[in-house]
Order: sequence, then structure tokens, then C-alpha cells
Amino acid sequence: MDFGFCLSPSSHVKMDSVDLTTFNHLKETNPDINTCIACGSCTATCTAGNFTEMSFRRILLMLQRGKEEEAKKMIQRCMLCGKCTLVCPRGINIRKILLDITR
Amino acid sequence: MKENILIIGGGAAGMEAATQLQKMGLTPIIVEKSEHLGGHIAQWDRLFPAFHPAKDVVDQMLNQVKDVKTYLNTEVTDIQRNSDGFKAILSNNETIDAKAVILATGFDIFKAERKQEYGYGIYNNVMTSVELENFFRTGNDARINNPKKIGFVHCVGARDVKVCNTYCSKVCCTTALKQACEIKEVFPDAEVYTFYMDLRMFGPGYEDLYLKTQKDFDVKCVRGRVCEVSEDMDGKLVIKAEDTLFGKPLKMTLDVLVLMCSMEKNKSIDVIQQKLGVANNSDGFMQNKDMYLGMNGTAQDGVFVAGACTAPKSLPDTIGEARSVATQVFNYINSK
Amino acid sequence: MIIEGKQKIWADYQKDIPDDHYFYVRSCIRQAFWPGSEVTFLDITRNKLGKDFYENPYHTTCGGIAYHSDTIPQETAMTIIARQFALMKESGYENYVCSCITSFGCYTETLETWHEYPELEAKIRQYLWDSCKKEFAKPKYLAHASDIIYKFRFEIAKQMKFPLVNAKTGKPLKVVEHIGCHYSKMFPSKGFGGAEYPHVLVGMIEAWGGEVVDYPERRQCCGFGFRQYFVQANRGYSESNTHKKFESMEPYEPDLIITNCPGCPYFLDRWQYVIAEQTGKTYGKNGYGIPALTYEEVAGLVMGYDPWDLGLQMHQVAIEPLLEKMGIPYDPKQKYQGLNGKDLGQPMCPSCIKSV
Amino acid sequence: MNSQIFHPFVLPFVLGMAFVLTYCLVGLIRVILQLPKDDRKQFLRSLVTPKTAWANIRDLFGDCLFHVKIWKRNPLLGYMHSAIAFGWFMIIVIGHIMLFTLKPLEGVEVEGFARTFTNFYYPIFFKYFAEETPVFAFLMDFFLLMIISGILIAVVKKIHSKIVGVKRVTKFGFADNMIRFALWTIFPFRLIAEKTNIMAFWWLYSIDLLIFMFMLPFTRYMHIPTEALFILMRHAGLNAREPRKGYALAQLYSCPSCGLCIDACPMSVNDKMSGNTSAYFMKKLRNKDSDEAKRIAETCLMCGKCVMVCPVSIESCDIKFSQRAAVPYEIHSDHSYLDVISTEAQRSGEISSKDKVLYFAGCMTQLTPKIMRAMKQIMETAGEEYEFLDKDGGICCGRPMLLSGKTAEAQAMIAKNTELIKKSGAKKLVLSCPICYKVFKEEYHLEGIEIQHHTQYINELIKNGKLKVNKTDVNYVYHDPCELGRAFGVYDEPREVIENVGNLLKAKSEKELSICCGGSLGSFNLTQKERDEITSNSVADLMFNNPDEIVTACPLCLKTFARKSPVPVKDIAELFVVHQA
Repeated sequence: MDFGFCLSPSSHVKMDSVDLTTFNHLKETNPDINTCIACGSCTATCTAGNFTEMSFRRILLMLQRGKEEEAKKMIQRCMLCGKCTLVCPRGINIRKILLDITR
Repeated sequence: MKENILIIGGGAAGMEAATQLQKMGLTPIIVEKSEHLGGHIAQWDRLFPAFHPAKDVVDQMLNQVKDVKTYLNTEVTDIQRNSDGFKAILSNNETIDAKAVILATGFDIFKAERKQEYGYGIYNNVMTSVELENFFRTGNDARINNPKKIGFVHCVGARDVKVCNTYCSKVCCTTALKQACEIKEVFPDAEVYTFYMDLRMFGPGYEDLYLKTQKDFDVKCVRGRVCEVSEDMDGKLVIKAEDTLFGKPLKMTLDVLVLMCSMEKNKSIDVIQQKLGVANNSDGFMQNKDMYLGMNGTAQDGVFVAGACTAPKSLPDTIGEARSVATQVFNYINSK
Repeated sequence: MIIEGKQKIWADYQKDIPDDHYFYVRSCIRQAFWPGSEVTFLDITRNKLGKDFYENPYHTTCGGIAYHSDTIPQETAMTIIARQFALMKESGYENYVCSCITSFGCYTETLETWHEYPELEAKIRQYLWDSCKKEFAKPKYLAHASDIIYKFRFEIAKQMKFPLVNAKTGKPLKVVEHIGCHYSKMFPSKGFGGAEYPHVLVGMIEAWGGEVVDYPERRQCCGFGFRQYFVQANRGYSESNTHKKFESMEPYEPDLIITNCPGCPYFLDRWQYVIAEQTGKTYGKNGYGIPALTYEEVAGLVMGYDPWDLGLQMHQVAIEPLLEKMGIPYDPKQKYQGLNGKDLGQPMCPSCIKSV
Repeated sequence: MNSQIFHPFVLPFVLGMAFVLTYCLVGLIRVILQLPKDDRKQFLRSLVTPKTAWANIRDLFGDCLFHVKIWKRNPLLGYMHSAIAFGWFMIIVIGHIMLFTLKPLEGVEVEGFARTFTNFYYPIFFKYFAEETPVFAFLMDFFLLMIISGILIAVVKKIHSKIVGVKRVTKFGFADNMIRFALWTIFPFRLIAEKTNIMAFWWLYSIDLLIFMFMLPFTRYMHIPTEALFILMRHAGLNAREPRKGYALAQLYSCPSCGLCIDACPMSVNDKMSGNTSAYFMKKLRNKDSDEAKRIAETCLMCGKCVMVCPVSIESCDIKFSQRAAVPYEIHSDHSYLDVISTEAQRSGEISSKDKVLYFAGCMTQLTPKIMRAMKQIMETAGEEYEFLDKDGGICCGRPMLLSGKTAEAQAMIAKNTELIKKSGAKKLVLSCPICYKVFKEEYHLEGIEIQHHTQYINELIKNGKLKVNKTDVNYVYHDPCELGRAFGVYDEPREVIENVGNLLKAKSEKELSICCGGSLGSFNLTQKERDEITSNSVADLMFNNPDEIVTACPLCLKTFARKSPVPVKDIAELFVVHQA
């Protein structure tokens, strides 16, 4: 029967069922990843971010919140220009991490 | 020159002030309501940021005050100002004449049950930071049974108008991360989450502690306040919060939830404080003269304050204030 | 779960309820949804407990639905409420008891607002005079009807014929309690037990022999949410909220849901049917749903009222399995016969959830 | 003297020789077959083209035998290599000449088939089989001693490499060490055998040769036969396309692991990082250690200095590129969002003069606004009509994407930038970033538009009097950015600009030997700490003559040096701001 509406998907991040394989793998090769303080410098300076919603900070979070597909979609915007790496106050090798995610 | 100085409270502030006053040739007298000296810090296992055993510090302080006249299990029941200074009546009916009074009454821990949504005292596995510290000290807590997921909630009873505490409790962030490391040391396979509002940790070595939690212990910091806690069929805790950096609500199951309870003013001194004419500030702590040069003074001549009775303070803050109050009292006595 | 912890909170959140002489106002939608409930309430309180309940035929809606749907301003809603209070005053009562949670919320909110802003109260007094030439007095006590049942729950228990116990196994029934959001979430001190661990329904369940189920999504709204339901495009949100609650309570296998709000039993009941149609899932045993009843209906059941007199046939979720569990006799043939013996007409048979 | 033309001790040598020749022949065919069709055609054609043929001959002698490039670097090292290679070559040649002029020993018939067959080993064991004429005997002994002198230097070098001006040498495994030992002993054995004629030494000599030749294909000495092929291919103008195929394979085997690139590499600031140098990259790739090869390829700064110093002229950066390009990616870029972008000028329709200068700051310059500000001032002072292409942030030039090996994915950016530049109608494009400069020069098709780095542009403006500057006595040192200097030889223009405003001091390493600042986008793996070490070393090199300020011409170098420099670091554009007349 068509009621004209249906169950809407939950907006909750269900941490119990988040698959962290990609993030954990990334963390092994890039231990610095954990020192991110979510300052957003990478996003602010991002060349692609000037035209799109690209944000490395969010990509990192997406990977930790089970939104891997969204992260992979966002990462396609990256131009690998390296500004993010240069501005990161924690010295995270962001460009390398971005490259690793796409592999 | 043997002048009595009454110190109410035998915690870190009281003990350190007594030590210094004694060295200055004055006669400090400590009145402590509990059965031991050392206050809250004596119940603590290790201190941030470098995991130094609290016992070391407390023992040193105890050793320094071993010759100081000390009343344990004793409260000041009445105090009067007279021409000579103060006359205090103790709960054991003794009377003390003192030239000056130092209020070093410290703080109380926020009663976690007041934040009903966290279910402290209702859900088995919700505990306070003090209880967790006790676990580190004794190794005993029935609630901690090889947990796989542990959560820490910051700002419980702090920065929260709903419980009338608008101030930041200063030490909880650092304590939470210290305890997060420690729980990872005990249970290396456990996942530890902290739910913070702002990570307010500043001081020498604090950032190193933060980096340690991130790099060595993989403590996951989520920015957002836990809004409700429930229990599922297995007695595990289901918590909800918003990951504000991600912009989405988040739900997860935890084995143990630790509430980082704030410091509140120690209210057991209210009557004596009133008799001395020392007011409270807007945070409910004692009002000192001013927060810069007059931090140890009060509006009342001869009444001094030191430590966490005026605001939430760390141990180094408290010791610093205790030393400065001794100088203030010494100058006060000399100027008489 | 540490029950002592909850008891401590329950003890902290108590309120005074007068013993007798109440001015009773009905709910707009409950009369339509569950016509047996208010009748039963009045019958129990008047005839079984011997209390004085007065109804004034001139009372109207409290304006709550319009207010919460943003179609009237607060001052209009307050003036309507002031008129109800005026009716109470004219009738010579000062204990105001409302049947509706939305109304209870509106009354509480209005009284608290007037308390904080007396000039607003004066303004409303003027509005009421201008519009109706009436003067009101604020009630001495404001209670929700469930507060009255809560207050007399042990008296009801004394007259109980069918406790909330499985008649075959002797085990207590597992009962989910669900309070209306506006009962105590806005003003925790105005509800028995406060907002986090409300006791008003829990007290009834415990007094009548049932076992309370505390499940993770207990605090969630039923999903009504006014605008979420009224706008068809938003109904998915309303349904999803209910769905979330059922998914959360399902593992506890509850026998019954007891509610104290007009909307909650309606949505907890009807959405079970919709969810079953859309997803094929039912939350009771053997293809049945979980009955979601009002507290009056439950009180009536335990006191031995005929289920069809209570209007339980108005529920989408079949009530029969619960009646059988409790050992309450019923005549299936009479289910769809009105009090006057006329056929009420039978609902269309749902394709998924069992209706008989 | 012996009276036979055959002795069993020649068998090991013959066996070894047969093996090595077969191996090389098969390898040669394989490499040529691996070449893409067009490349193969190009290669074969080059062999008969007079110009390339001449270059081939010149380099075959110059590089393979005389090691001209090593001589230039360090005469002793050059002598060591030539002594062994040329000496060995000469005793084989003289041996063959003697074969035709010898006076056979009594009773020895060396005719017909026997003569042909003995060609293989006869000159090698000459003294055993034949009497020498005095002149040849002297030449043979001379060259033999020359080889031995070379070996002696090699032995000393092994113990103390600084004697030949080498700080770090390649670390070898068991096989490489063993074949080296075999090589060192071949000639002493021959000498002893010739002088004493003790049979055991003839055997040792022959077996030593067998060992050497048998191990040759599996060790770095494979470079001896391969280098010839590589020289031919290089002159044919081929490009490495896959890391282990065709031209790249020829290069891999041509690398002698001499380690000259190790000292040259900016990463050789410590032992651990010196493992990332080209010598090891080639070795790992040769040994099919693909994980390590991949890691090194992605760690490399791509500064090109190893290519500059390589005595064999191996294009290791190109091979690293092909290695990077060979990594498979699961997710591919989607830059379709670039489609809608236009510049402010284009939106407002202000496309005016054809003579205007188009300035493209680039991503890195966006992070160094002082360069942008200086450039603006320069263009305004010079009265140039200009348009700022990426004033509100532009599109990356594509070079960083290319550096990751994603050639195809860089095209979207290149195409969009090309479109924007062409639409602007400008005839000159000025760039501040050498990274951009490289890709604009190499990958963009901007016919009719002159591409200049701002060093060239500023120098031009000063020369034609549009900019006036004051000369002061500030002592400057200039750092050559890799992608401007080594890549395009832009050495003089920046120096001329500096000489206009102050004194130009020399750095310890300059121009083509300039050391990468350490910030290069070429590297993906280096950590900040590792980069800092490289930077410190590079700064120390620049500080050699105690300059007052360091000047560079790359925003990335500027940012990188600023982290570690004890003196102010400026971009060349800023000099104008300071010294404007």
C-alpha cells in the first residue's frame, strides 16, 4: 500500500557497526593522522575546496564514522596540490594520506 | 615571635601553607574535618601530566607538617573576631586564639546524580572520575570488568546552567585524558572515547599528554556532549551524542561510562564563612579580594584564602597559592 | 539497573494532588481516538473511588494543537486557557484536571509564563474580559488525569480483578511505559518522577503487578510531533521515530505499552500497522503487534471492565492475545457491536499485522 | 713452453664466455621486443642515422672505455675506472692482434677451424700458448699492470672512499661483494700465471673468469655489456614507459651502482635516508623488490640531481615516474566541477588588450602572499597591463598530480587552465612557481604565448629599463630551484637580477649541483622531520660564504628555507620591493 511517505533513514552514526578497516590501515602507515586537531586549515586552504565541498578534515572524520563511500567521493575532487600539507600545524603528511586512501 | 594562625582545611593548600608559615616562625594550626590530612589529593592515584604518584607528593607534604599542631575529625563550630584577632571554638570544645585565619577548605565533587540523564546511581556501569581513580589506586571496582569500550564525558556539572555551574572546572580535561591513558594501560585492547566540549588543557607537559593519548593510546576524542544514557538488555550503556565536528548525531554502546565531575565549592564551611563575613563569587566559590594581587586576601582583615575554595584549581595552582598566602599572612602579622 | 537510584529520584519529584473535588476537562482528540478512556476514567473515579469530578459543557479546546502547529500565537492560546480557568471559577472549583497531555503542557507553560511575567497575565486577563466578559482565577492545583490515577493506584489495586500478570504462568507482564513529552519534559518538576525517569505510569504498572521495561529509546517521543504528522510529506519522520522505539523495545518482548497522552497510543498503535504494511515486520508474537493502551484502559482492564466497553476494539493492534494472557473473558462476537448492539462496521483487514 | 693449443683449464673460461654471450643476446632481443612498436622503429632507425650513429660511437668510447664523465668528477676515480675497463679492453684487443701476428710455438698448428675456435680463449691465455714479440709483450704487461693499479685504487677506495672524493658508497649484498672479489683477483692470478707458469694459477685465472662471467648477469657488473645498448637507446631519444620493461630495463641493468648519486642526493643527510637514493632504487627494481622500489620512487624529491651527476646518464627520475604511474588506484579523480569555472575578467567581459601580461601565481604562491604582492607592485611599477589569473584562488597547474604518476588525471586541470589562459587573450604568461613553470613548459600547448618565470620577467624588465633598482652592498646567495635550474637551465637571469641590487656570493653547490630545499612536492613519503634535516643541510650549503640573505625564486623553497634559515630568506621578486629606485 502506498501511504505517500515511508521510513526515513536514521541520521545517527551507529558507532557500534562502523567498519574502521580503512582508517586503521591508514593509521598504521600514517601514525600522525591521530594528531589532527580538526583546526580546518587544510580545508580552508584547499585549492579544490575553493570550488567544491572538499575537506580533508571531514574525510578523516568520514572514515572514522563509517561514511567511507562519501569520503571516497569527496576525495575525487582533490588536485594533490599539497597546500594542505604545507599549512597543517601538526605536520601531517596529508597529501600522502589522500593518495593512500585512493589506492 | 609565636603567633597562632588558624588554617581551616588540611588538604594540599592547608598543609603547604602550614609548612611555609612554620618556616617563617609562626604557629600554624590545622583543623581538618576528616580523619586524615591530604584532602582529595590523598585519594588520588597518579597526577597529570606525567603520571607522578600522588602518594609521593602527599607523603612529602605530610612529612613537612608532622610538627604542625593538627586537629583531625574536627570542625570549627564558631568563630568570633576580637581585639586580638580571632577566637575559634572547635567541635571538640577546644578554643583556639589566632591572629589570622586561612580558609583552605577546598572543593566538593559535583554530585553526578544531579545530571539525571547520565543515569549515575541508576545504571550500573556509570561511574565518576573519582571512582575510576579509586580503581586505579586499589584495582577494585565491580563495574570495571575487562571493558571493551569506555567513554568519558567531560564537563559534568561544569559549564552547565542546568545545574547552575557556569564555570569551567579547569582540571577535568587533563584528568580525563590522563585516566584514558591509564585505562588503556590496564586494558590495552579497549577502545576509549572521550566526549569533550573544548579540550581545555594548557600547562607544561599537557600537550605532550594529549599527543600521547592520540599517538600511543589511540584515545578517540569526540567533540560533543553526551545527551542521554540508557541501558540495554545486557546491561551495557547506550549513549547518544552529537559529533559536532562531523555534524551528525552519534549512538554507541559502551561498557563503562566515566563522568568527569566538576569541582564545586565546599559548602560545609558556609556557616563559618558567613560568620567571618567572606562572600561568595558568582560561581559560588569564595570571593577573594581580587584575582591578581589580592588573590589570597578577602574583604575581611585577617581572613585569607588559598587553594580551590576560590575557584577550581590544579595541584600546582593550589601549592602556589598556599605559598603565597603564607607570605601574605607573614606580612600581615608583621605589620600589626 | 539500580532501582534504589530511581526511587531516590522519584521521591524527589513528587507533587501535591488534592484528595477530591476536581474540575475535569476532556481532550479533543482522545474523545475521537479512544472514546472509552475518559468515560472509564470518570466511572472509576466517581463510582469506584467516590470522587467528585465536575465537567462544564462550555469548555472548549485548549488551543494546544493550533499553538504547536504555529497557527495561533501564544497570547491567543493563553486567552483560550484563561477562559477554561474562568469556567472552573464559575463552577466553583479550584483543582483543574485535564485529560490531555498537550493541554497539561499548555496549562503548565501558561501558568509558569504568567508566574515569570505577571504583566502578561494582566494582559491576558484584559483580553479575556474584552472577548468574553469573563474573569478567571488560576487553579490552586493543576493535575493531569493520569496523576489522579497515579494517586489512587493502590486503591485501584485493591479493587483489581485481573492484575498485570500472565494468568497461565503467573509471571508479571512486561509493560513498556510511555509518557507524553509535554507531561514533564518541559517542566520536570510538574510530573511525578521528573523527566528522565517519570514515575506516573511506572507507579501504576508496579501497583497493578506488571514489570516495567526500561529500554534504550524509552525517552524518545512517540513521533507525533504535530508538524511531523500533520504534513503528509513529513509523516515518514513521525513513523521513523516510532519505528526506532519499537526496534529498541523489541528484544524485551513487551506484552503491553501503557501511555498517558492522546497522541502516543494512537501513533504507537497505528504506526505498527503502517510499519507492518511497509516492511512486513510486526513486533508482537505470532504476527501480532504490541497493544498500546491508555492508562484508563489498563485501569479498566485490571478492574474487570468489559474490553469492548472500554473501546479496545478501536485499537488497530489486536487486543485479544493480551486479554488471553491476563485471563480476561471476552466475547469475540461483540467486538464490533456498539453499546446499543448496532454493528460498528469492521476495519479493512490489514495484509500483514493480525487484527483478530 | 707448451706445445699444445688446448688445455682443459680453458674450459671454465669458455663455458663462462658462452653463458654470458648467450644471456646478453637473449636479453638484448627481449629488451628490443619489449619496446613499444613506435619506439622500436625509432631505435632501429637511429642506428643508421649518421648523426646518432656518430654520437653512439663517441659515447661508446668516451663513456664505456674512457669514463670521461668520471674523470671530470674526480681524476683518480676516473683513472680507476679507465684503468680496469680500458686496460682490460686493450689486452683483449692486443691479444687478438697478436693472434694474427704471432709466431706459433714449435709444433703448434693454428690454422683453419682451430684458429677460429681458439679465438675465444687464445688471447686470454696467450702466454700459455704462444710466444710474444717484445713490443706486444711490453704492451700486454703494461696494460695488465695498469689494470692492477686500478684494482689497487679500488681496494683502497673500498677501505677509504674519501680518497676518490666519495663520502658515501653503495652498500652491497653477498653476490655483489663476491663478484667484486672475483674481479679483483682475475688479473693478479693472470700475472702470477704468466710469470710463474704454475698450472694451478692458470686454473685459478680461468675459474675466476668463469665465476665473474657467470655472476655477471645477476650483479651490477651487468652494466658492462648493457651500457652499450643503453647508449644506443638513449641517443635514439626513447622514454621510459614502464618501470621494468624495454628502455627502463636497459637502464636498470646499465646502472653500475657506483653510488655517485648517493652523495649527490639531498636525502643523503643520514644513513637511513641515503637508502632512498637512485642507486638503491635501481638495485631494488632490478632485484624485483617492488615494494621497496615503489616506496623509494614515492619518497624521491624528484630534484633531478642524480640524473645530473650520473656517469652513465641514467634517467632515474623518469623510471621513478613510470614506477609511480604503475601503481593501480581504486579511486580516480573527478574534476568535472572545473567545467563551469571562469575568471573574473572573463565573467565581466573585460578581455581587452592583446599585449597584456597574464600572471598565474599558482597554489604555492597563494601561500606566500608577499610574492604575489611584490609581483603586483613590479607589474604596476613597470606600467605593464596585466591580469591576475588566479586572484581568487586558481586551479592547480597539474604538476603535483603528474608527480603522483596520474598523468591522465592531470589533464583535466591542464585543459581547464589552458582554456582560461587562451580565453584571456594574453601573449605572455608569467609564473612565480617553478613547479608550475615546468608543467606549463612541458605539458601545456600554449602556442603563441610566451611563458616566463618571474626571474626571467623581472630581469627583462630591468634590462629594458622598465624597472629601476639601486645597487647596495647586501651579500646575497642564490638558491637554484630544481625545477627552474636543473630542469630548464635558468641560471643566469636570477643572478643578473641579484647583481643589479647587491653582491652575489657563491653557494657551496650551485646551479646544476644545487641542493633541493627539502620541501619538494615530488616526495610523498618524507616526514616533516626528514624534510627538516634536508633543509638544514641545504641551508648550510647556501650559508657557505656567510651571505646576509638567501634569495630563491620558488615559493615552496622560500617557505621551506624560512623554517631553518639563520638569515632572512627572500623571493627574487621581493628584492625589487626592497631596492626599488
